[in-house]
Amino acid sequence: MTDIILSAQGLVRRFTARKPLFGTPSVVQAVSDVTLDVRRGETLAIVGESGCGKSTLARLLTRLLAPSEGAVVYDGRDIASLSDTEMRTLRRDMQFIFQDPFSSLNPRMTVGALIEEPLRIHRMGSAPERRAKVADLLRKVGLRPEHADRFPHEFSGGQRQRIGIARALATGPRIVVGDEPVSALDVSIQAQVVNILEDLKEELGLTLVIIAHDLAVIRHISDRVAVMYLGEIVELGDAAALFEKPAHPYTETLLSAIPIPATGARKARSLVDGDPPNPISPPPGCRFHTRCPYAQARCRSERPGLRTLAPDRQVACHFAEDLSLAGVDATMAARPAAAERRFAVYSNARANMTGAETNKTKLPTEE
Amino acid sequence: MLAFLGRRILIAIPTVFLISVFVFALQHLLPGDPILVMAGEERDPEVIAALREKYRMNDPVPVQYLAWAGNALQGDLGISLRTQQPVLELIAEKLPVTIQLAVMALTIAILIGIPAGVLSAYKKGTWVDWLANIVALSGLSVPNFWLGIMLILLVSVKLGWLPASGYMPISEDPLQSIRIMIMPAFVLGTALAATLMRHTRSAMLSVLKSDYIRTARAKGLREHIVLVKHALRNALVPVVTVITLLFGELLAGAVLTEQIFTIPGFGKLVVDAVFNRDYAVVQGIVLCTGVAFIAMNILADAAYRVLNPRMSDQ
Amino acid sequence: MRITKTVGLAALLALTTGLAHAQDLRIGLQEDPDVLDPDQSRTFVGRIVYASLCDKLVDITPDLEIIPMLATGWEWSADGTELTMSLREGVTFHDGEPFNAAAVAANIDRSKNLDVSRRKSEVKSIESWEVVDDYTIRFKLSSPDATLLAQFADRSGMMLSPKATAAAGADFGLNPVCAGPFKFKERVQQDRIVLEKFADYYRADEINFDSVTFLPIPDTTVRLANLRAGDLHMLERLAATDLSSAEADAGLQVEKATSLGYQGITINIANGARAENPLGQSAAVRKALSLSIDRNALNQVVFEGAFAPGNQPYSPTSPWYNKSFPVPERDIDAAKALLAEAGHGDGVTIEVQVANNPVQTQVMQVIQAMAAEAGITIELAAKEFATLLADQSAGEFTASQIGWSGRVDPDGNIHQFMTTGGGINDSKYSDADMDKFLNEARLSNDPAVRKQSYDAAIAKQQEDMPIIYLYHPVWIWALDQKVAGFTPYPDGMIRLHGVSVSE
Amino acid sequence: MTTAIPLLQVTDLSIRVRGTSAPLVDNVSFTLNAGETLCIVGESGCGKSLTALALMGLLEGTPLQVEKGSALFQGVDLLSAKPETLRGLRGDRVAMIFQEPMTSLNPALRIGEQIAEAIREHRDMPRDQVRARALEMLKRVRIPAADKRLDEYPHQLSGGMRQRVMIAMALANDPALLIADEPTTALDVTIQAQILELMRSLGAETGAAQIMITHDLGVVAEMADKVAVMYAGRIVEAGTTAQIFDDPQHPYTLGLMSSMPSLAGDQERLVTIPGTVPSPANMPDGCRFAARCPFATGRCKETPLLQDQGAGHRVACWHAPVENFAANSRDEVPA
Amino acid sequence: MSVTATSEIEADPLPPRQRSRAWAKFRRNPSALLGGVIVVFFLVVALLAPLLPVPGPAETDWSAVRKPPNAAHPFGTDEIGRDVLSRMIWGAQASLLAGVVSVLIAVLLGVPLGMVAGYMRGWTDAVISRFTEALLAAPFLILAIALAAFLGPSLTNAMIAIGLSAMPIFVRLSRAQTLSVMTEDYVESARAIGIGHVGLIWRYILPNIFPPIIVQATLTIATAIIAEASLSFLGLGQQPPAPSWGAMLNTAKNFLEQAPWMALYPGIAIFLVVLGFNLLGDGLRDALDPRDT
Repeated sequence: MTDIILSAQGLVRRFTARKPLFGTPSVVQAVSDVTLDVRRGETLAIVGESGCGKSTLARLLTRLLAPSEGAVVYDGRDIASLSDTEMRTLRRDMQFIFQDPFSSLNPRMTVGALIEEPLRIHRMGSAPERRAKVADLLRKVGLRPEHADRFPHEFSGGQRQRIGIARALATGPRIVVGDEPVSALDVSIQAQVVNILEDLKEELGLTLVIIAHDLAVIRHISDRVAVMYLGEIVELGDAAALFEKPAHPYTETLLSAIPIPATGARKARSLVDGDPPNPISPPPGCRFHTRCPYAQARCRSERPGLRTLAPDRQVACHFAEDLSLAGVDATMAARPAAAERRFAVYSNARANMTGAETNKTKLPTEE
Repeated sequence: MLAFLGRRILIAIPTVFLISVFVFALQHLLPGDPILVMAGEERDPEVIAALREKYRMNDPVPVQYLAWAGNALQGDLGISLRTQQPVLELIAEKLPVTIQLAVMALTIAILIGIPAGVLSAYKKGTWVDWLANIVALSGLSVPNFWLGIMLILLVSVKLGWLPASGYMPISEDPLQSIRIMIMPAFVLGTALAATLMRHTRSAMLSVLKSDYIRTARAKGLREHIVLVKHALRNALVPVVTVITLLFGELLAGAVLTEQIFTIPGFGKLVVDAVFNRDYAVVQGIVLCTGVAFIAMNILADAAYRVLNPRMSDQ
Repeated sequence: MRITKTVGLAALLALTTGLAHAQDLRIGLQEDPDVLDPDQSRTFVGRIVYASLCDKLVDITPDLEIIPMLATGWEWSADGTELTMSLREGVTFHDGEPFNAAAVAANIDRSKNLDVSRRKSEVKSIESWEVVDDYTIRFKLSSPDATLLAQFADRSGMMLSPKATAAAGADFGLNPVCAGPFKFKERVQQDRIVLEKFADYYRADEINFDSVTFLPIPDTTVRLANLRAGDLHMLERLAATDLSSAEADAGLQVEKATSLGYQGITINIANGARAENPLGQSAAVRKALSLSIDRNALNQVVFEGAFAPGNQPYSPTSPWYNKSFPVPERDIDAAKALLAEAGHGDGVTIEVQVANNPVQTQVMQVIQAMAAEAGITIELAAKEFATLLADQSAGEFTASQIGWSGRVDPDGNIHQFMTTGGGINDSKYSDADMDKFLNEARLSNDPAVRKQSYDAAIAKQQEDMPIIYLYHPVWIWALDQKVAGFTPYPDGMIRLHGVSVSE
Repeated sequence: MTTAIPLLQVTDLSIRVRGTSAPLVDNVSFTLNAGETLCIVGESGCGKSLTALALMGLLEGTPLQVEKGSALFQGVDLLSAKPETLRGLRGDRVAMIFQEPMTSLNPALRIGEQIAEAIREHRDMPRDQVRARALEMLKRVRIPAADKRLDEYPHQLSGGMRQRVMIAMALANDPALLIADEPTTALDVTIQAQILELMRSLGAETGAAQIMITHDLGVVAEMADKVAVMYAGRIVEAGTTAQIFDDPQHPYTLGLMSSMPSLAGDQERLVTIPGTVPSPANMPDGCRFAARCPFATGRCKETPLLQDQGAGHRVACWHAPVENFAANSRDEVPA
Repeated sequence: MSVTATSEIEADPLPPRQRSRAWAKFRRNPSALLGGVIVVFFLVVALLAPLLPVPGPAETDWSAVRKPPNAAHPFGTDEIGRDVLSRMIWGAQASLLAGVVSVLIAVLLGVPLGMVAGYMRGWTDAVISRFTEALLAAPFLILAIALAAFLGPSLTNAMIAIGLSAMPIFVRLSRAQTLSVMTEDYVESARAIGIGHVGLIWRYILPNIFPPIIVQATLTIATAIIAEASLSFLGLGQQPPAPSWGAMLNTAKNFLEQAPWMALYPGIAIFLVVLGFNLLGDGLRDALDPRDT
């Protein structure tokens, strides 16, 4: 469990936002000084609001972007130091799933060619073997081998995302980084994809790094959670513990803002006012202090580093020990017993349906 | 904005340099010897030698280029081989002519193209749209030199309504000047009108699809306000860019138009200069049009920024 | 203050130009003249402008007789090496400078010695000159030169103000100052050249216009349309194909004169490696080509019969025409026989370069079709004129369709083309007899003696045929019916003395 | 409640693409009383936005057309009224805000002008009063430094601020009905909470009835008095918020809720709905959910009507409540 | 291999096969079809020219010079007695060839340059972009005239001149398209699976920038045909006696009054074929436009 598969060390990534004719260009530090270990076999979620740098971090971890500073160590090697060829070879082990199922598949390639491509690039297997593997992958993600000669536009969003997953898994990677893999999907489709991801992870012994902003999804699939704010990790810890008892005020803010789909649940409220500050000129001291309800003088001047609060819990707040922050109350979402029974009926029926599915052809869609 | 202009101008410098090298090289690669033509029918060897000396034709081409470029930087573009007039003077003389033609053509194009484009977009899929499109495509498809000679044949020769050719400075007799220029301007303007109409139409179509148009309608605004204040205003941003960029097309079109209507402008000057191998004139003109083209490009970008509040404070 | 002044000035200007406009003669030219310096210019249209701008020492009659102009009389020494001219008194240049022997001397000096003078070859024979008195000048020649007087009837004889040439040097053309009926007012390149009446002109009474405007309009159709629309009073070089319609137009009159020049095919006989082909090597093949051409049909098809078919450097109506060699009828059989005789019985293929203007290419296309029937395949290489000329002078051609604008003196149409080392002998044709005939013709001022020499030369030319002559253009002027007093000249010039427009 | 004349009564609204067979919105009916908030919930493509646009008369100029139905609002049928009448109502009595705050404001016009023109169009007011009203509205939606913002362009504002501007614009003429189409979907969760809070309080302040369109059941639970669940163009279940959340009847509603992971994190696997939403071109006959429904039988080839299951809780399913059906049908289905 | 993962979700039914949407859209567009028909008609005429029952294009008849349309010569005869119809038919070859070949030149040179510029960025891009800008700054026709004069008047050289002058459009377009494709997620996803440069360019960028280039090429053929006609009109294109429409107009303008048919028919032919290509290009643009489906 403490086996580290991938490790980020002091990662910094800067972007030039605007380059005037004279003078210094303004720079956005999208990721600033992130240090993070990914453990073999776990699902690590990185969560935060838009613009917090989580997608940049995901790309840094897989060297789709080169870091401005810091290192990403995979299997003891800094991947930034690898040559292009070595890096390409490494991509067999390290794969990426994209957010938008509509734009992340080359519209001019058939589904079969798309899924086969990683195998072909890495010269894995003969052509017939690869075709068999494609068929197998398609079945694994709930599609049919006959789908291989179709083009992506013939599929729905959820199906496309499954194609993206099949493609990412083709080379048998050890670690998969997903950038918002389910956020573009409707709830019912999202659930299907989440299940596939979890099943495949288990079956193939994958390590998953999932970027997301939907806290419920994160709670559901992740073992550990890293919370990001303005390019920094502000809290990192075991998912259940972190949701139950956040240690950083920003985590609390996030959790409190989620509307709960149940009657009588607490009204969603935002503990903070206004928008996050401009990342070009982040505030001094603690970056959250401008919006933090608990901010004190020290927060405005002194920047809190990420420190270990408890085993498996790191936090970047001066007052983490002093604050008693509210987490998610599990009872809030409780349903009446009658409703629970009905859900159980649905669940059962659904399970039966699946069991019968292999023999059952499509139901009333004759036309 | 200043920084933006500064950067654009800095970037333009190598382009201008490239243009001048390009033109110079091309000129000197052209077959045919202007000196032979200039020497007259007798082609006296002594005269030929003297002319070569005078126009520095015996120097290596790079030396000629440096000499030319050095003078050009000081505002001296040399003299015409054919008439010995200073090139700069020639250009100054021809420029107002072509500008008048261009402005009139552009005016015609704008007056036809933009309303037609708006109407066609608004009535998308109806016969109005269809008709406007067919007319616009016809405008694009008719070779303007052919249109020119057909118009001369019809309007000037058969009907005698308008002069077939010539030029009258607008300062001398404005009415006659416009009378003379209206037919060439129309010929030149048709293709531009078509281009403008198509751009306006597609800009309007994409603007009309945008969310803020729906917002405007949701506010209960009257349709003409939605169309003009909300849609056209935004659609004009790319259209204005297109207008400035049409400048190049305008110049190219002026070449043939001026040829047909014998208008003593830029285009005619350059064609005659190419045929006569009047190096200095060709160089001077292409350099000037090149610079003007780049200036128009910069202007287009600037206009885009001015018209588009999103860009203006960047 | 300044503004009102400027406005006033502008109004005045507008007023005066408005007045001038009323008696302005507008002439349509086929092209824009080059530099307006008689010592430097080379275009035909330039000479048309000079006819109103610069008077010459002598002029010609429509019958090509040389008559006094600025020179009132002349006399040859017995050996033909001295020419003494007496000059008109009381003539002034446009800048007020007097015209006299010293001015003539300065002009001849400029024609001979200005480094970029195009007139050098024309006055080459003048070795020195002597100002005898204010109104007499004597030229000493290196050898007798029968052509000299005719040169004085053209640009070499045009008198420029010595003060202006001294001041402007080679830039004289930007503001020419002469002694003609009109003085230079302004020029807008490719648009117009405006001359205004010179009040002190010595024949001012013959001039009926306050100004004359030359408008270059290259397109013949447009030129004619402008004339019809009343925007022009006259135009030069009406297209032959427009002749019938212009003649039929009651509002127009048409004048014609057969030109001094010709169009032909110059053949590379010995100008470098490209001469190595049947056409260059065999006079029989050249004759076959000439015989395959139906010159009358060519004239009919391309020029509606308006031009003059020809086979010599002089038109059949010229006194210098050798009547022993009439324009040949087309004879395909004879042409084929000649080809067979030359060992090309199964035909030859030749390349002919032609200037890429519509009329010349049309001429060559007709010839191409005609020659094909005699077994001569012509491949056309259309080139821009500048390229054509460069290639021709460099010997980069097999045959070249090119013409000559013609000279008053017969020498000018043949000597430089046919003599060994002749200035524009691009055929590099060389024949001792030909050289002898043509050089001898220069020595005598007796037309009968010269005629003998030219007859002999033409007989030789018909034998060797380095140039195949095709036709002689006819100058066609179209004028508004209101224009009176215009006389056509074979040199194609427009002389405005005595011309008037009735309102 | 039942005695009062409803503010809006929609009956049998059907919308289809001109010239095609299956309606994209099929026989949608609901009522809305003054001051109430109705949430229409469903996944993408279920017709919820179309319903809203149809009520606003904003389908004109699109290939879509209202096939039948009526929508009585304060005595006017929104679906058959003359365009000019509708235009007078829009932005005045009925206002709408949209999903994309980034693109729903005209980029070339200042914020103040965009609010002001909505006021000018419907109110005869002097210029300075209009401006004052615009400023007041900006303050009411709690935009900081409102007087400065008035002269700014939309691109100078953040997404959350723009959505506030949209709300200010919509409420400028005190509408009786506010339609909000996914107003917070494009926003971050903390901003979403702010906007929802704002809409709740403004709704209470102004008394405007609201129709909120959303796909997020959390938002529904937070905002709604009444809920309509739409699937493939039809309302499959409707009722009060409590009825929907505490007594969900339709298999689709059940599936939707099962698909949502819980913040409490107590589920092993998500129970999903199989398959995908049918495309408009291939709308199945009968119950449109049948192909994905674990309870589907042959009877589902007939279209189930929306039937009252008591207390106004309406469900369109032959087998509701499903526990009875499941118990009864166990024998029917051969193992 | 275990099937636990797949057991839970059933395989989706095959989605209904969607035939190429582009073709379907194209077929529904009457003006695009009209454009196609016009273009095909002229192509067929040009290709079948040797087989058609007309006199040779260079066959002269001295007795029928500039005769108006009649039974023997439906379009009349030209200035040296050749059949105008026949020359129109053979001229179609020259015009279409000029249009297609010059655009081919422009595409073959411009697209790789633009792709390299967009792909490599940095100074390569700067050099190519400056070069393109310089080319663009010299107006199309002036550049073409200069090039045609430089290369000597002939159809081949006119095609080269037009091709070179039209090249910058394709450099710009393919550069812009490459840049925009490069920002697409699928390119990043290709990098994520470890694709090399060649594979990325060949399988991802090229196929995806192709539709707009096809559209632009079709529209540029229209422009190129006019450009060829313009150059021929100035005497810099097709050389006699071979016919091209522009060259025919060049001659015809001298006979406007006596023989207007000489100008009329080639002018109409140019108009029609250019209109055809424009309609076709517009149709393709609409059909290939991914924005509205």
